[in-house]
Parts: sequence; structure tokens; C-alpha cells
Amino acid sequence: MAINGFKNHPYIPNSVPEVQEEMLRELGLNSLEELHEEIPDELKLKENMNLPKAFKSEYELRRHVEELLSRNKTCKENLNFLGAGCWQHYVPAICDEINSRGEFLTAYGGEPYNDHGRFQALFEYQSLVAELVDMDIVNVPTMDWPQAAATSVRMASRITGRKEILVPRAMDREKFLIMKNYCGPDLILIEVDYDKETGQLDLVDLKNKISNKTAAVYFENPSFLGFIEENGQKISYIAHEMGAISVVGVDPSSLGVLAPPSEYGADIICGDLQPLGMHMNYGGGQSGFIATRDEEKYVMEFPSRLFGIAPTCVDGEYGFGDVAYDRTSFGHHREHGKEYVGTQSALWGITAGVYLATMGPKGMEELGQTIMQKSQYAIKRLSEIKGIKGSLFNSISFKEFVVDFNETGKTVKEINRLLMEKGIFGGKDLSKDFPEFGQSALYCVTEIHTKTDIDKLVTAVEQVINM
Amino acid sequence: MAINGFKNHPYIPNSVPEVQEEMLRELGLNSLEELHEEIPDELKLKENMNLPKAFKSEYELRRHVEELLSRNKTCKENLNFLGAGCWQHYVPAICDEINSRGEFLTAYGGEPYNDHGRFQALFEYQSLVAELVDMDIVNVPTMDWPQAAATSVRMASRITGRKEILVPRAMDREKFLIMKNYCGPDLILIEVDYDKETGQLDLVDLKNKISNKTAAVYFENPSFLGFIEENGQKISYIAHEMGAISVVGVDPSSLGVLAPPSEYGADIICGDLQPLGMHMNYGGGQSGFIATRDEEKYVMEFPSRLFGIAPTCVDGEYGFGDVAYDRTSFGHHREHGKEYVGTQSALWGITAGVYLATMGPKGMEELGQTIMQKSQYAIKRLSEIKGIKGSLFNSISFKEFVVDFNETGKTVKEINRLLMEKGIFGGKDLSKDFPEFGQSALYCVTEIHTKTDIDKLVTAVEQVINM
Amino acid sequence: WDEPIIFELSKKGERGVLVPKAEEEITAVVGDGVSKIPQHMRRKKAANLPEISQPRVLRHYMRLSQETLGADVNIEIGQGTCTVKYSPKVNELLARLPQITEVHPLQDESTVQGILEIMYKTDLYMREISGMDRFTFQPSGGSQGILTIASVVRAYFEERGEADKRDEIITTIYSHPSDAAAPAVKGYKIIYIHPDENGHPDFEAFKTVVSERTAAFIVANPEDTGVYNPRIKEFTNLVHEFGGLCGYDQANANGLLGVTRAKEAGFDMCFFNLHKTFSTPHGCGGPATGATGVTKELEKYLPAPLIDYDGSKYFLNYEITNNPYSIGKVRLFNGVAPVVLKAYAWIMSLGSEGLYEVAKVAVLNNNYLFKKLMEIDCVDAPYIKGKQRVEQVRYTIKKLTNDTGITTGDIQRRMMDFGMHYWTSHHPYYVPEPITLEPTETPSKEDLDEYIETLKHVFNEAYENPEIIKTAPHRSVCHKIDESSLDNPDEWAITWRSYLKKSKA
Amino acid sequence: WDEPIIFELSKKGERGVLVPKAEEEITAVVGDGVSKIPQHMRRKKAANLPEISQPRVLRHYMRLSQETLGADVNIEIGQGTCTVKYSPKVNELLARLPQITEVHPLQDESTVQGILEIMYKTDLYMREISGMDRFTFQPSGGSQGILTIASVVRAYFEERGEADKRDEIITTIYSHPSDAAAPAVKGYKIIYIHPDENGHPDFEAFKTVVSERTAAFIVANPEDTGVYNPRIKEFTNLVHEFGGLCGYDQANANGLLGVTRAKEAGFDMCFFNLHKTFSTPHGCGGPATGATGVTKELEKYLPAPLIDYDGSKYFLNYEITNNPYSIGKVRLFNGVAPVVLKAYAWIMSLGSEGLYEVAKVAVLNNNYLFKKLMEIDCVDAPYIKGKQRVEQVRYTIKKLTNDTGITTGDIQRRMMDFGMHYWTSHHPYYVPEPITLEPTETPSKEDLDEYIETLKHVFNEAYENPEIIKTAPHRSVCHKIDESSLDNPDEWAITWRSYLKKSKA
Repeated sequence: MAINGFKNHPYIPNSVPEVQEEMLRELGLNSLEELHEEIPDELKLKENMNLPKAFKSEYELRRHVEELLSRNKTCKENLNFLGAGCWQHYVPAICDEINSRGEFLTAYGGEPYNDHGRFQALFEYQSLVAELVDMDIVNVPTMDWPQAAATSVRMASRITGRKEILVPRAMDREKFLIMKNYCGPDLILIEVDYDKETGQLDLVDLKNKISNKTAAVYFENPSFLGFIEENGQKISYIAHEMGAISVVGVDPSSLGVLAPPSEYGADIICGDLQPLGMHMNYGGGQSGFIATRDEEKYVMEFPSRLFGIAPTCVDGEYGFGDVAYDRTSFGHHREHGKEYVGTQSALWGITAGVYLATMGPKGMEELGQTIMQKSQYAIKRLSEIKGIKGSLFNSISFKEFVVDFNETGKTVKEINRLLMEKGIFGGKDLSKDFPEFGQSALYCVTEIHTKTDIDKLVTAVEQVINM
Repeated sequence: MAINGFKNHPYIPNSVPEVQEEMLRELGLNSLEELHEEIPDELKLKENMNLPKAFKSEYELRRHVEELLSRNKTCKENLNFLGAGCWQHYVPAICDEINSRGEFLTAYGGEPYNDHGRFQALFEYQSLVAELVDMDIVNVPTMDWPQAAATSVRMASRITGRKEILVPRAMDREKFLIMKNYCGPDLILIEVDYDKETGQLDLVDLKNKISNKTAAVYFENPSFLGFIEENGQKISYIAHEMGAISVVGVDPSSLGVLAPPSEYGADIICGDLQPLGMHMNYGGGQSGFIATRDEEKYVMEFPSRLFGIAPTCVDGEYGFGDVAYDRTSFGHHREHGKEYVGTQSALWGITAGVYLATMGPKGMEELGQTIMQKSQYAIKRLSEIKGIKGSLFNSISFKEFVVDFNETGKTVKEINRLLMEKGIFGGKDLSKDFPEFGQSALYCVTEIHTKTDIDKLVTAVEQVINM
Repeated sequence: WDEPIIFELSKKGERGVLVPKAEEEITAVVGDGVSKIPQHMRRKKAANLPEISQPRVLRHYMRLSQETLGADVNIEIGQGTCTVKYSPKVNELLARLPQITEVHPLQDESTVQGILEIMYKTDLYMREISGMDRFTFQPSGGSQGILTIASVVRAYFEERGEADKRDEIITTIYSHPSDAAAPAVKGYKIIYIHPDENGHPDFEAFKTVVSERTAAFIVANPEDTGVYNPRIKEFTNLVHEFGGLCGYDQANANGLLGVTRAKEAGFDMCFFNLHKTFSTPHGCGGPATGATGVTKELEKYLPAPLIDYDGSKYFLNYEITNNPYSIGKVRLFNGVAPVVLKAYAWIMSLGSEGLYEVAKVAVLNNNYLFKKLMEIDCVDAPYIKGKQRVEQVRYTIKKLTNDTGITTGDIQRRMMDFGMHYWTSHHPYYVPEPITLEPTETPSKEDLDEYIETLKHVFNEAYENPEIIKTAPHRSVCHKIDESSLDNPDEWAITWRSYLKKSKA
Repeated sequence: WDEPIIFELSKKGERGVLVPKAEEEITAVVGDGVSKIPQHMRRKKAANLPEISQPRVLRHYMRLSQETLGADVNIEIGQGTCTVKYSPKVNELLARLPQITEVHPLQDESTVQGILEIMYKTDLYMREISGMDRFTFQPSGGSQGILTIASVVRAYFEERGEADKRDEIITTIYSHPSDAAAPAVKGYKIIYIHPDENGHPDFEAFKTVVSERTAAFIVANPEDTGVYNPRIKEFTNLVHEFGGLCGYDQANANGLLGVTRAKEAGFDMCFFNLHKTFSTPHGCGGPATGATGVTKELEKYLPAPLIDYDGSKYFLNYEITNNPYSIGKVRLFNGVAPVVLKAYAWIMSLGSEGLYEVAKVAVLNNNYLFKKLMEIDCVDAPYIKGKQRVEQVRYTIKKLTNDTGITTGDIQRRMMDFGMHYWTSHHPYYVPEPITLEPTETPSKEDLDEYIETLKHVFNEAYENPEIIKTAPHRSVCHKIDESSLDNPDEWAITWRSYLKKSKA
């Protein structure tokens, strides 16, 4: 049985049979079948693959996909309080305008000459995030925060020659699993407990677990559970005392109001760029960054590309290029380079740059303040409901907080189902990952929530717990 | 009372007070109030205008406008059969990609050097439409078809020195009113009747009304009521016999299958570009074109800009420029130029060019065929319903047709209201503009309607007329 | 890029996009559809459109877009009278929502309450901004706004039986050419007022021409020179005394928002180009809106429908204009809705304080530029020496031409080498060797300074290296064009097919 | 454009966008929100971000975009191994719909049935295309796909208690560097097979290294040279005999779609870069997807969740991987959903016949280019002389370097003057003075010819005017870069703040 092709397809200029004949003639061949002659016959398919028929027009394709997508319910039509690693922030129109520009969208691995704009945009992104975290080095972005965190602790391990990593028990389980897989088999993650009242990292437990095998202490600010980790300076001190490196994960949307971790001893900072101009995209907007001081011992441990500014032969002109390229697996050393590098999430890096350049210092400051006010308001209003604690911990929250539903007698699952019927997506159910919290959920409030939205949530919660 | 300004606004760099002070100092002024000194005080406002408070963030603005727009029901969520001058066709993604490119979107009146791309894109649009209508001259687009038709007959009047214009009775009333206002007071529109059976222009009435005062005979193909006007050659002949000019209005989406009017004697062709890649935009996608032969007496009567190709001082390089610029009101003659020129709908011209280049000859041919098949199917299926004539006239329809509901005992208004409840927008009610048809409606079927869509209409119509 | 003409990219057999075909079941019922076309009405030869794959079409137009100097990439100062300002991207996103793009203009009112509310509210805001009593958004460009005004004038006098007598419209030479050309289409004789020595329309001359034959006075203020006529109220009063109407060309009202209004200056009508003052993008020259406002007395003459609100829903009002003197209609449906939407969003992002700031900064920027340019030896600007201009200035570099032979057209071409727009003037050049510059509120002080420095550099070249200017542009997309063919019927080529015929001959 | 660094555009007081503030009622209830931050945790000094108005930010990035040579504007041939093909615009429009952009990954399954169906169906199609039994879309790049494969290898042997013993992974020098580097992260020792004289991995050498210590063989086929190893089945058989696993690097499977599959060649795992073979745009380097497929036997080791269908609804399946040996997770949530969506749309626009056409045309284009370039005197390509390559070829211009001293890096810079990409090779250069070209199915014959002519022209220059090449580029965005600082810790500047510090010093 023969295999058929799709002739005169709009995406394939040379699918025109007459052109194919002309080119085949040039090659001394008679048919397309004579191509692939190096592949043994027994490996070749004998008939067309069993796939659905292609849509015969762009219109039909589009109508089909739009129909499928219409089965998704969005956080625009509904009121969303889910966060937990992917947050609903406002994306300024200019971010979408720039990242949908065909030139950026379809560029890839060009050189610093023909892709000067790509290099500059990423260099600027590095520079802008550097200001936010107050560090001198930032990388071209990785896949997501967990990847950035995993690489950060691997960097720490290479620098210290040690293999144990201390991480908070109160961290995202997904992130923990990703780090665990990436760090294994040679690095070991050891969990440090949290204070039951405040949720803060338990310094006593930290001191118990830290040793001269500890490569790094990793902690987050705000924490996964949303509150401000107040003992950053102490934690870093404890780490440094023991010759370990302090690695801090951070939500960049907090840095307009919260001190950058570099102020409380962080040696490596990592986090997710998604809040800085990326839509949630069902989880497709994540993008991790890593920042350090400008010290050779740190810089040389980055696996990522690092774009640097450099002079050209014309006075005053800026050029760009890869700093210390040979560190990477793209360099001469391959697997002896640092981890590996490849396609990650550069377009989100560019977008984060656009976002920060647009927001400016004032915008980031106001953003942080608005979020804090609105989330405090939500906590306060929720706390007024009988049977609900707006915040399980008595620490100060940034944009997320653990709502305690234990006294309602209902499960979070039930509550969320009922809220969904009212067009509200309730917070992430923590009962599985944190059974010690009982029925609690992680709620997220950002600048996109109006007072009316929060009041609507409060009213709805009150109704459903009494149903 | 003082008037307040909006400082540090993102759209206005120099709304920063410190910068303003610096610039005012340069001018020897102390405050912004000292600007506008040439305007007499008694003409000046003394307080801020009474407008709603500005939204204090892009997010709030966007949420507000999106909320307003969500009150619109679209032809995507609903099934639409309205046409009558604005048609729902498929817009290839590439059309939107190009016309949303910031460079085209925000360009305006640059010169052929810095706006080389704009000139070339519009020259190409002219050239592409020229192939479709088989004429050598096409203008930079006007507002809409009626404007193009009005200008076409004014051109005819200037060429012939005559003042009477014959137009079909069976034309769009809106178009008639626009032409009437634009042609008045010096030109007179005289209506020519139609054949009751076929809807075709009544040649006897035409012969009665034509005279040596007639500047032009204007007719359309397909006609406003959707059928193919078969006597084009005869009409043109009658016009030419009397020294009048034959002006034909045409729906360009038909020209893949219908003969271009130049083949049946048209001297001037006009029409709307909206079917060629423009969304309906609540009527904002209209764009008129005018085409003639390459004869000086025609070219010199265009009021529009006509972009021509020209050599540059570099061999083989293309440049562009305005042909016979001084004809226009932008030239030296102002009101003694031809009518007037100004901002019209250039971006839609560029888009129509993209559409035609993408569709190619084969695409336009298939488009025409698909539309004809689907509309014939709709007529046939509707005719099967008791009490309904799928087509009031026995001529061949292109994409629109008059559905006769007289025997249902229901008004079109009632029927459309009931259809709307089923998510269907029924055809345009003709009972007001064509009372002689009784309860009839103009339905439009295009390539976007699937068999299922048409069947859904038929079922719904059958239900509602029996309600 | 050295991008060919699109026809040169054609390759037989390539397709750019596939079109839906009728389902087989349909074909079974109705056949091929096209055989029913009477033979003589059927297209015999496929249109000679190019055949190009989709990636190549895209690449072609992407490249052409890069060869176009839109406001998104450029410091827009050099397009005086055009008010090329920032068009916020958020407004574009809103206008691309299907709730506007996929809406048919004949849909039932109940299904278009969103856009009707937006148009109604925008009307209200325009009323407040102008002092007029009712706006129509049908006119889809400034010139169509003027045509609408001229049509209302005629309708008004037709109702009064004076249409034949009132056959003159007065304007000024520094108003837009369309202020003359559009009324001329409506059959009016145009009378021009020239400026007095200060650049104001000469009131003495005006007095001699206003009469019972005056249908209307249609004028811009400030005019292209940026000079504001402070006696405008005397002009409008005089016209009113003689029973005429006054129409205000506010296509570009950018320097006046919240400062002064059409009403106080005595006008009966005005229009705003939403694509100028209200920031909607120019789109290479449309689609656009020339929002046209009139006093209560003239409302009945407007084209139908108007948009109204009955307390619970927005509706298309055909009643007000339901009289024999209404001008009927000037454009299909109700104009360019997305443009109105964008203007609405722009106003809502600024409010009255923001509009005032726009006007003040536009005037500040202009007077700053004015002062800096006047410091250059070869630059001058006729009229009201030492006084302020509003939002633009028409300069002259006659001295430079006298000194060097370099004309304003030469300078224009050279400015392109620096990626800058530079516009001379409408024709004829009443100001010799003119430059018309309008910075609007969009450029920063740095942008203004950069533009000024570039001009200085080029002026300097004119004295020191005139050859480089005469042969400019050197670094633009194409080189100096030989325009001789463009006015020659035997050579001009307005389409590619025509070019092929003539270049072969 | 001569566009400054964004910090140079800063002007104190300018704003790019306004941020929503808490309503007054909220402030009344909770105060300013930030006073509650412990003093030592509060930011003392605002971040030193630039302050820029919105139009200026936009202009900046618009200009940078124009200075970037994306596939939308460029003939993409010169990025061998990267499979830069046409990314259809319709897919972009679909991926920008709020039904995907505004969806949170933790929403209830009932609210995301659309995207789950798309991901599930895409999994099914990938299975058919590869012969594997289950795909995960979590890996968000090809290298992460390899890491996933290496992690599965380790999990598989952990379950068997062989993890410590099986510590070697075999690959080849012409496979992607990540085929070595990612497994090395998982603790594997990497063994390279070099090519035999035909460019095939040397089977004799292979036999000497496969052993009980072999955890896996991870290889591309064809490799970077475009040479297909016809004995691949013998390789995978041998590894299986010793109990090892085989992973197929199909990042770039563009020449093989519908022609041959991983399954038939004996692989247990493979991955496809959706951003290469399946046309999703590269986005300057991501976001992306390295869809990773495994046989039924290995399914349980995959990261959770998998996507399944129970006959009435799509759901996230955590059961299959609910075992101690699952690798857990490699990326947050479920990967980059919009990329999967675009790949789905692309497949649906082509079907099996279209995918086959893609492969055939990609190979046709490549062999056409190959033949034409081999006709040039200074161009050669090592291995299987006179035989076909698959989708790409690694050439050498050693002769040109010997003749003229001009290196492949020099030629690369000069090609930029003609707006063309040109890629050399991964490091180290096993092929001397390499060029790696991959035309894919996107260029037309004319595009190929244009690229060939440009190469010829530049090669000619190397002989006749080498200086112009050595000092290139001349017409690109910037001139020849002095790269010396980039490897010097005292000089490198990875951020603007660092540049300012070091350039002052």
C-alpha cells in the first residue's frame, strides 16, 4: 500500500507536484519515495499513519479548536482565588503586544548581529531583575521556579563540595518533587520543620539539621503558605556560620515592598517570573530566574546562558554576547560543563523585562502595597465568618494565606464545589499535602481583585458553609 | 476656580511637574496656565470639564470596557444570516496579523521613503483588486461602497458633463441615501424599476428613462437582493448608445466565479472591500474601491490618491509616489481639484491586499463556488418548508436571497425575535424598504456556514413559524 | 530588505490558505453550484492573482511593515496638523475582542447594548468637550465630517427656502484644504480669507465678504500656522448677524481640550477627528471617525440614526431626523465602531484632568520646540512674532534656500536618513519653503531635543555638504525617486499589470 | 535604530502604567497594608528600575523586535538542527484566546475539559507518530525531555535494584550535547561512540562498550550530520540484550514523520520538541515542550499526572504513577499548555498525509541544497559520499579556510550583512570549519536558490576581497564585537548595573 501526501498545502511551498518533479530531476530521482533511501525498508511505515483527517480549511480548523476551548471556564468569567505557584496578576497590554511580535516570537538561535534585539532585550531583562533583587548577575530564564531552585542548590553544592540541602517542610510539594528528581541521586533534600503558630522556619530544627555536610539552606519569602518569613537574616547567618550557602526563593511581585533577599544574607536568589507579565496559560507562563553576586565562583557555576554587554569596533556602540560560554553544555566540555542548557523560556524573560520597564519603581511599590491591603482585607472579612479563620498562622501575609475551614464541618472539596457553582474558584485544597492543617485552603488575592470581588467571595463562603 | 491636570500620566511623558518647570523656565513662563495666552479669557473654561473620573489604572479601564462589551452578543456565539452590505466571511489569521502590526497600524502620512512599505502595500492592493475586476486602475480606498459609488457617478458626470444618474430601484436604501446626499444638489438620481419575476433591472423602464442627460447608469452585480444581474451587457450597451457611462457595483467575493463587469461593458467598477479580510466590526469594516481603465480621462477624475510605481536613481529599484497628485484637493487646486481626499480606510486596503494574495486565484474560485452551493442549498431547504419561498425571485442567487414569509401569517419581525431566542440572527427585514415584498427578509449564506448551521436554521424557522 | 512586488513571488500551484468547501451532502443536493450561472456571466479565466504559500505571503508583508515608519517606532513630530500621538495598546486589545469584531451592524438592538452604550456615552463626552448638543459618528474621516457640516448647512437653508440664495462658504487659506473642497462638492462657492500681518484671518476682509449669500463660515482655529485667532467670536457673531452658520474644523483640537470650546467661540457645528485628537491610530490613513457635533437647533438635519437612551436601554433613534430635511446618511450603518470604542477608552483613561493635561503639554511641547528652532539662524516663522502658538507651527527655511539652494523638499528627503518624519505643508505653499511641525503631548523633552539636534545637523549639512542632501536619501528603504513618470499618462503605472504593459512597450 | 539601553531612557517621575490601588473602604479597614511588614523586612530603597512613559517603552521594544531576525521575516535555512519552520498565525490566534490564557492550572477538571481533551488527543497522535504508548508534556524543552528519559532510566533500574551497577549511558558525538549533559546531571557516566568512516556510529566500538553497566543508549538518528544509521536496530537490540534501555532523541524528527518510527527501530523512549518538528514558534528560546514518550512498561515511572479519558470526561490520572519509583515531577503543573495546543492545531491542519508531505519535502529540500552546495569547490561534507542525507547536513569549508584564512565564523558574520542566518556547529567542532544547514519544508525552491547564491557570493568574496569578510558585519545592526571581555571576570558585564560599575572603574 502506498503512502499519500498532502499536495499544494499552504504551509509547504514545495508540496506543488511540478516543483517536486523539477527538484527530483535535479537529484536524479523519479519520485519522493526514492528519498529516505538510507532507511532500511523494514523500518519504514507501509501506509499512512492512523490520524484524524486534516481539516481542509483554516476556518474549519479554527472553529473546531475554538469549540474545544469553549469548554474551558476562565478566570475572567469566574472569580479566581487560586494561586500556589501560578498567580493571576494584571498583564499590561504592552507585554502582550511585544511578545506577540512575530520577530521575537519566531526568533531562535541567531547570532548577536542578526539577533541584536533579542540579545539586548534579554540583557535588559537580566539587568531589570537584577535591580529588583539587588544582585549583579541574573541568568537567561529557566523552565520555572523549581528548576531555578534545583539549579541554585546544585550550584551551591558544586561551590561547597557538599551534598545536603536543607529545605522548608512548608513548601510546595510539586516544587519539592521537581527539586528532588533534579537533585537526585547525588544530592539529598532534608526538610526543616516550621513553627506551628507562625509558620516560620523552625530555627531550632534548622540548627539541629545543619552540619558541615550542608551545601545550602533553601527557604522562601514570601513562603509557599503566603506569609513573610521574618527570620531571613538569622537563617542566612546560621547557614553561613556552617559554611553553607543561603538560597532564597522569592515572588518578585513582592519586591516593591519587601526587602530583597540580598539584604538578609542570600547568596543565591531564585524565583518565578510568571507574575511579571505572563498570563496563567494553564500553567504555561512559568519561568524561573537565578541571581547571584558578580563573583567568579558563582558566575562560573551557572548552567544557563548569561548575556553580557561588550564593545564593538565602532566607538560607543553596544554589542552583546555570551559570558563564559564554555561553562555551558553548549561549550567544549559538554557533560563536563555545568548541568545543561537548552530551550527554556526566553520569551517570558523578555516579557518580564517589558513588565518591569513599564511598571518602574513606583509601579512595583504600589503593586506590593495594593496586594497587601487587599489580602489583609480578605483575611479580615473571612475571619468575621463564624467557623472560619482567615489565616491559620499569625504571621503577616503577602498575597496568599491559609484559610482554616476546620470548624465549618465541611471539607474544602465540598466548599470549593459549591463555590464553583457560584462562579468562584476557591483556594487550593491543602488537606492532602498538609494533612496537619485539616481542612484548609491556600487563597490568593492580588491587585486584580476589587473590594466587590472580595465581598462576593465572603458572602459566598458564608452561604456555602451554611448549606 | 482652578483647573487641575493629571500629572505623571503614562501616556504623557512631559506631565512630570519637574520637567514642565524646566521647559516653562526655558520659555520664560511660570506655570502651565500662562500657556494659551492668545486665547481670550472670556473663551476659556474656568473649571474642569464635567466628565467621569478617569480610571486610575489600565486594569480597571480594561475590566470596565470588557464588561460593557460583554453585553454585546456576537455572530460567533450565535448563528448569523444578516448580510445586506456587511457580510460575515472568514478572515484568515494572516490578515489580522498584518493589520495589527504596529508599524502599519500607526503610520499615517509619511513620504515614499520612510513609508516605502505603506506605499508598496497599497500599490499592491491596487494591483490585486485590478486583477480581480480586470481593470488597470484602482484607487486607495474610500469610506465604503456607497461613497465609492457616489464618487463613481460624480466622475461620470464630470466626464460626460451630464447630471442625471440612473440607479436601480432594487438597491440598498442606505446606499441610495448616501449617494443622494453626496450627489446633491447638482446631480439627480433616477430610479429604474425591476422585473417582478426575476428582480432583474427592467430594460424597458431603463430605455424609457435614459436620455442624453444621463451621465451614468449604475447597477450592481450581484444585486442588493442577492441575485446575478444577467443583462449586464445589454445595460452597458444601452448606456453607451446614449453616451452615458456604465458604472457597476460589485461584491468582490463573487469574482472568483462571476465575470468581472469589465467583460460586460462597465466603464467604472466600484464595490466594498469588507468581504476581503475585514471583520464586521459592527459596520466598521467597510471600505470602498473604484476601478477604471487606464485612460487619462478617467484617471484625472479620481479624487482619491493613486499610488504609482516609479524608478529610483538606483537601477532596478522600485520607488512609489502619487500619480497626478494635483488632481486631488491636496494639490494646488484645492476645491477645484476633484471632490476631496482625506483619511478614509487605507488599512483595510492593505488588508484586502493580504487577503487576495493569500487566497490566490484558486482560493477566490473555490470561495465563490462554496458560497453558491451553500446558498442554493439553503434556498432549497427553506423552500421545502410549507408557507415559505426560499427565494422570492427566480434568478440565480450568489450569497444573498430574499426569503418570502408572506404565507406564514407571521411578520419577519416576529420570526426574527423568535429565532433570536434560539441563537439565530435572521435575515434583514425588507418590509420597510420594500413594502411591495410584504413580509420578506434578505438572508445571507457564506462559506462560514456549515451544512449543520443551515439545517439548524431550517429547523428553527420551521418551528417558529408554527409557534 | 529588497522585497519584490508581490506578483513576482507567484509560483503556479502554491496556496496561501484553504477555503471551506461545501459538504458532500450539499453537493449531492445542489450540484456544483456554479453551473447554474448563465454562461455569459461566468468568469472564464481565473483572476491573475499571485499563487503564494502562506509563509511567503507573511514574510512579504512583515517586511513591508518594517519598511513603514509608524508612530509605534518613531518620534512623531514631523507630521504637523496630523496630531500623531500615542495610541495605547490596551485600546487595541479591547477593539480586537470578538464582542466588537464579530458583531453585525443590523443585529437587534438588544444584542448590541454594549457598543451602543459606548457610542452614547462618547457622544455625551464630546458634547461636554465641545459645548455642542449632539454628535454623530457616521462621518468616517475629517473630510466626511466637513461634508456632513456642509450638508447640514444646505439642509438648514433648504428648510428656510434660502438654499439657492445662500451659495457661499467662507474659509481661510490656512484652514485644511477639505474645508474648501468638501463644501464645494455640495455646490458651494468658496471664498478665502487671507491672513493679516499677524497671521490672523483678516477681519476687515472678512467683513467685506460676509453677506446674505453667506451660507456658512468654516474654519480651523488655530490654523495650520498654530496661530489662534483671538477675535473668533467677532467672526462668528458677524456671520450669525447675516443669518449664516458657523462650522469649526476641530479635526485637530489637541491644544484646546478643556481650555476652550466651540460653543463659547460661537460655532453651531464642529467635528473632531477621533484618529487625531482622541488618539485612535491612523492606520496608514483610516479607518477613522470625524465625530460631528451640532447645536440642538441643527440636530434634526443629522444623518440617521442617532443613538439614545430611554432610561433602561440604548436604542437607535430614527425619530429626531425623521423629516424631509435630514441629510439622510453619509456612511453605511453607524460609522466605524471600533474607533469610537478606542476614543471612549482613551477618554476614560484620562478624564477631564487628563484631557487638560494633554492640551497643556501639547502646547508646552510645541512652544518649547518653537523657541528652540527659532534660535536657529536659517529658521523663521511668519506672524505674531514673540507670541505663543497653540499646538503646531508652520516654519519657513527660505533663508536656507536662498543661501544654499537646498529646498524644504530636499531637507525632507535627508531627514528620512535619520528615520524622522518631516512634513512641509499643504499646497499651495503660502509660506515659502515651509515645514509644519506638531509635537503633541507624546514626545518627551529628550525626544524633542533629539529632533531639534537632527534638524540642526541637516541644516548644517546644507551649508557644508549640500551634495549629500541633494542626493538623499541614502539610508532609507529606497533611493531618490524619479517622479517624472507619475504625471505622464503614458508612463504612470497605478497597478502592476499596467506597469508590465508600459514597461514592455 | 541606535537604541539605548533601557536604563538610559529613565526620567524621574515618568510612569509606564498605573496600578490599581486598594479602594478607600479597604484602606479604612486595614490601613496602608505595608506598615505591618516587620521593619527589617521592608524594602528601604525603591528598586532602581527605570522610569519611562508608555510610548517610550513601547518604541524601545518595537525597535528591538525589528532588530531581531525571526522566522517570520527571514528565510530560515541556516539554523541546522533547530528545525525553524513556519509557525502558522492561526495557531497563535487560538493560543491567545482567554479560554487558554486565563485558565489556572489548578482549576477543577470539569472547568478545563477543552485543554485536557487537546492534550489527551495530542498524546494519542504522538503515540501513533512514534509507536510509543504514552506521552507526558511536562518537559518544557528538549533537554528536559532528555533529563526525563534519564530519570526514567534511573527509576527503572532502581526498582530492579540495579541503579548502582548501571552507571553508564552511551551516546554519540554527533548527538545533541544535552544527550550527554542531562544524563550526567542524573549521575551517569557518559560514553561516546565516534563515527566510522561513513559517519555512522561505529558498531564495532559500540560492541566493546555495551555491558551490564550500560543503563541506556541515548542517541539521535539521523545525527547532526544528517546521516541516518541504518543499523540502528542492531544497536538497540544489543543494548536490550544486555538489559539496558534505549532512548531516542527525536527533538528534530522532521525528516521522518510518517516514514519511520521509534518503535520499529527498537527504542523504549523518545521525545519530540514540539517547537521544532511540530512548528510551535521558538520564542527566542522557549517556552517550549519536549513531549516525552515511553513504552507501556515504562509508563509508571513518568512524572504525574498523566491525562486520561474515562469515556465521558478527561481527567488528571495520578494512579498510574502512584508508586515509589515514579520520578514524581519535572516541571510545575502540566507543562506549557499553549505549546501543546499549537502543536495539536498544526497536526490537525496536516493529518497523516500532511505530516508525510512535511517529511518528504524537508528531505527533498535538504538534498537539493546538499547537491547544489557540493557543486561549490570549497564546500565539502564528510561521510557517505554520494548518498542521501535526511533533514540536514553538516558541511565543512576547510578548503576555503586553507586557501584564504577566512574561517566559518568569519563567513557567519558576513552572512548577517545579507540578513541571513548561518550556523556553524555545536562544540567541539568535530567537523572542521563546519556549517550546519537545515532547510525544513518551509522554504521554496526560490528561497533555497537565494540562500545558495548568497553563500556563493560570500565564498567568492573570501577569495577576492577577504577584508570585507574579516571586518564584517557592515550592514547588520551592530558591528564586529570585541568579545575579549566576555570571558574576563573583571570585565564581563551581565547586567547594566554591573556594566556601570566596571566601566567606571
